[in-house]
Amino acid sequence: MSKICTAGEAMAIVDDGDMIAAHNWGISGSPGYLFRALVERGVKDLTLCIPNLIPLPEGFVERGLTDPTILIPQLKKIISPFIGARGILSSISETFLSTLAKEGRLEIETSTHGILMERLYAGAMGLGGIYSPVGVGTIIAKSKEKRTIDGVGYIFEKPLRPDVGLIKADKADTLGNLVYRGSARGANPVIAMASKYTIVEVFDVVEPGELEPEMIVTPGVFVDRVVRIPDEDVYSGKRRPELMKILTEVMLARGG
Amino acid sequence: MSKICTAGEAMAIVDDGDMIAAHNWGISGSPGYLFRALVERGVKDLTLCIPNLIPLPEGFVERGLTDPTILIPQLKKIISPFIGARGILSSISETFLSTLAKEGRLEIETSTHGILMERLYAGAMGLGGIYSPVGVGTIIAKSKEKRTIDGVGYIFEKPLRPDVGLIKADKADTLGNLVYRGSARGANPVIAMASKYTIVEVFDVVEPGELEPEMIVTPGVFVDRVVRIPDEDVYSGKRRPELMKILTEVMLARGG
Amino acid sequence: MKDRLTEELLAMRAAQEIRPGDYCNVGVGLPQLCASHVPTGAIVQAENGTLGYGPLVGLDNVDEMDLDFIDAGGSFFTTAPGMAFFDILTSFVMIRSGRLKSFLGGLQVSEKGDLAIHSLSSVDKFPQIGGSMDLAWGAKRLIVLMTHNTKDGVSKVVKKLTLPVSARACVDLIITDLAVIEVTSSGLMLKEYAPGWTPHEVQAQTDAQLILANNVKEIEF
Amino acid sequence: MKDRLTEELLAMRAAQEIRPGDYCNVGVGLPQLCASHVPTGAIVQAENGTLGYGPLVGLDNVDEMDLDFIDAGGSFFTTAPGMAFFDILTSFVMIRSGRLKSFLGGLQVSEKGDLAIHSLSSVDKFPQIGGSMDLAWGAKRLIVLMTHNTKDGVSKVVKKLTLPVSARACVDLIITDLAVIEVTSSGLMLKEYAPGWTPHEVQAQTDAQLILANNVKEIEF
Repeated sequence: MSKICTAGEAMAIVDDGDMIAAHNWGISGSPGYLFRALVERGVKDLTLCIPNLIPLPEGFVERGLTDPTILIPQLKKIISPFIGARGILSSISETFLSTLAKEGRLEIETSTHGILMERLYAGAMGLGGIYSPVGVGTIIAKSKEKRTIDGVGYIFEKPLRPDVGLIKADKADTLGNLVYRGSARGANPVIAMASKYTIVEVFDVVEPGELEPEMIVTPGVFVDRVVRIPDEDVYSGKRRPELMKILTEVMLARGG
Repeated sequence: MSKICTAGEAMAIVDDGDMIAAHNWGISGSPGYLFRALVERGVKDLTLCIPNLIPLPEGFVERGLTDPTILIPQLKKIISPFIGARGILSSISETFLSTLAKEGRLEIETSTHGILMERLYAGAMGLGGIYSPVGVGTIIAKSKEKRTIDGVGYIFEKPLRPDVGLIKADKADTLGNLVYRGSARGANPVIAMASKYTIVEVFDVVEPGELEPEMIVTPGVFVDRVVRIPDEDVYSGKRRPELMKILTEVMLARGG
Repeated sequence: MKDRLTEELLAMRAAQEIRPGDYCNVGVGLPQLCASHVPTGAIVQAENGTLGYGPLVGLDNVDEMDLDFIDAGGSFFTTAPGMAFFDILTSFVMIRSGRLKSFLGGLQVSEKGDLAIHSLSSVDKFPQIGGSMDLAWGAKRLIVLMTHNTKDGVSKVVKKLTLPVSARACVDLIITDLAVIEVTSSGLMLKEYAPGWTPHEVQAQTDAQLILANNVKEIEF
Repeated sequence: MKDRLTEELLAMRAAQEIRPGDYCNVGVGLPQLCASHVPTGAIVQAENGTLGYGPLVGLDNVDEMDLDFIDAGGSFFTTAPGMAFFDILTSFVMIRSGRLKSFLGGLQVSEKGDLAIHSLSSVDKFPQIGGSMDLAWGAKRLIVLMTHNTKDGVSKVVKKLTLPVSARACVDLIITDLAVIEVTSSGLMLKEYAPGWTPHEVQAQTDAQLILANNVKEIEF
């Protein structure tokens, strides 16, 4: 009955063909530890909903950090507003993506950050669809229903209801209540609400009552499994100063 | 440029015919101080969106407290899931409402709590409409477009974009960032997001930096005017213990 | 006339449907009585924005009353470790996303699990729907608590609703002061009956046709 | 050839559009340079979830870098009194609800204020739209910053877009390294031109027809 488990145990819920949602906007707030566990789970034909699919710059992967591009071999489809990054998409991932996309084995659905968020929200709320104002007449609208309401053009967007949400928070209590830190909050709260099953990786697990009730951003009802990142892992809370040092070095090396 | 002002000054924005949104679910979190100011403003033909329109039980009004029924003479329409209360709708308000409704001078639009919330959210997000699953085949669906999507029935709900949102928070900083307390949070955050102009009443105003950035529920961008309830007013922070005493007396008198 | 379950006993039986780890919402009225019988490890939601609050304030602890700690029915609650506050939009995401067991009152339930919870007259006068239609639609499992018959003896468990529908095909389990009835794809299945009654006697009080469960038995507490 | 505005000067001119009390979003690229010229009392939003953050971390204060404090472009920011954190859903409510002045880059702007911000080729390969279409649609006022011409000298201020549209009739003001142009219902109005240039010379670099503002003048800093 406890929600606390290992990443491996939590991943047992993921099946071939599932729709997965995860956050990515830089390292912070992106569930890198769970991405590794999902690779180990070895399932295939996944659909990934993710605000960005941005590979880590040089200097990070060598140090054991991962980015969501490690999931690519397991994907059949990506729904994302942003894939790659200005100049830092590693040649390996780029070749991989292009090849898959060209061969029609990997479907890529373009979106915008706002549309992805509203589709996840619509899924959480049980809506059948929404008329969204963004992207009318653009590539986003391609083969979508159009409608004019009160003189304004809209396109029909369908809800997203991922089978499994992989999220990251700063701390959880044993009931699954979550708090985040800074811009690491990201899309994690809406992914937790929209997903049928939510797995969170956290730096720390505390007892109920240790998180101020006003500060809880994701109430435990949206969280099914809580995975504490082991202290020895590069993603752990203990090793954050080290991670910070790597970042500083990379930044200084790049000259800002 | 400061957002801090008196209730009277803030109310100058309200015009005849405006759509107003406010929270009501008991005394706590409902902007009673601003309701009085809106009465003084004297505008008419307002539409009021409110989760509940519940009059205060006997013993409160006599002590200077108000409830949203004082707005009734200024309304042409109410959009609400719940009007009245089990046995405590004062005979005055009840007569008033019935008369107005019967004479066709006051239109009442039935909704549900979930639908009201999602319509406000849709307004905030700029959507043209949503397909909502609740109320299919019921009084809620009357004269609304129906649609079956992937085998499930939905009704078309239109967004609500109130001209003015009247909300209540525990504390504001001078930038309009807000924190709430307990169940007083209510519909206040979504009303702030959905309204074109948001006025908040608060117990206290503090300097920027005094509210922990992680705890801010409504960021200041959604708040146009901040009204600190004067210490002498029955709604003030200073007089809360007194209010609590009244409540306790009423509760004990009712026998629980 | 034989005894029917008291409201308290009905609520006790209903609370047996709550398991540790469950998140549930107990509607205003009869269902609210379940709140005092929730097992340890289950968590109650108030749709006005709290999860996991403590016991309600009674006349013996009025000093613990806090103006800002009220449940959906307007009762004051005490705090509990691990409780969380949120706004009503988030609350209805919770309700709609199928993560809550819901306990609602009812005026009628049909063979297909259609629920009537609002009488036409009250709806016509002023809307008093609140969040019940959302709770009925979104529930992971919907349990309806009601008396088996109206004061005039008319069955509330019916072939077809005669009152306006609040939500179609939504009820999973009906618990009345006479019976526990499951809504199945083949119809209403009588699983338990009030102590001292027989399935036959329960059927006699019921408009809808009841199928007897294999292991039909007396309600236990 | 006459001098055009440097990127820094272009950003400085654009920042004049920000008034104390404004909430604004500065897009990745050229608009980001405005951030260092925001007047006191104006507040910058990062669409990944922060409002009112402090100056960016530079090479001289790397020790202030915090892994969890990054803006939309991935730069680290310092804290500031009154800043607020929120999730990306709330961030896009903010963006869509018309409360922000947006500064975006652009590839082309048309006479009607249509904006092209993504080239067809990059969109075809991998989507890199991000939040720009939301920012363009939802802006209280949309200011586009771009060079007046491509590297090959082709005008980016055009009669009709030749690149795929990102959002229609959304641009309010165009600020280029040659001119400040307002999108009005009667067409594009030249309000200011780069020091040393004449309106006639700006028109010669422009595909779209420019209307001269009554008080057309040199850009001042």
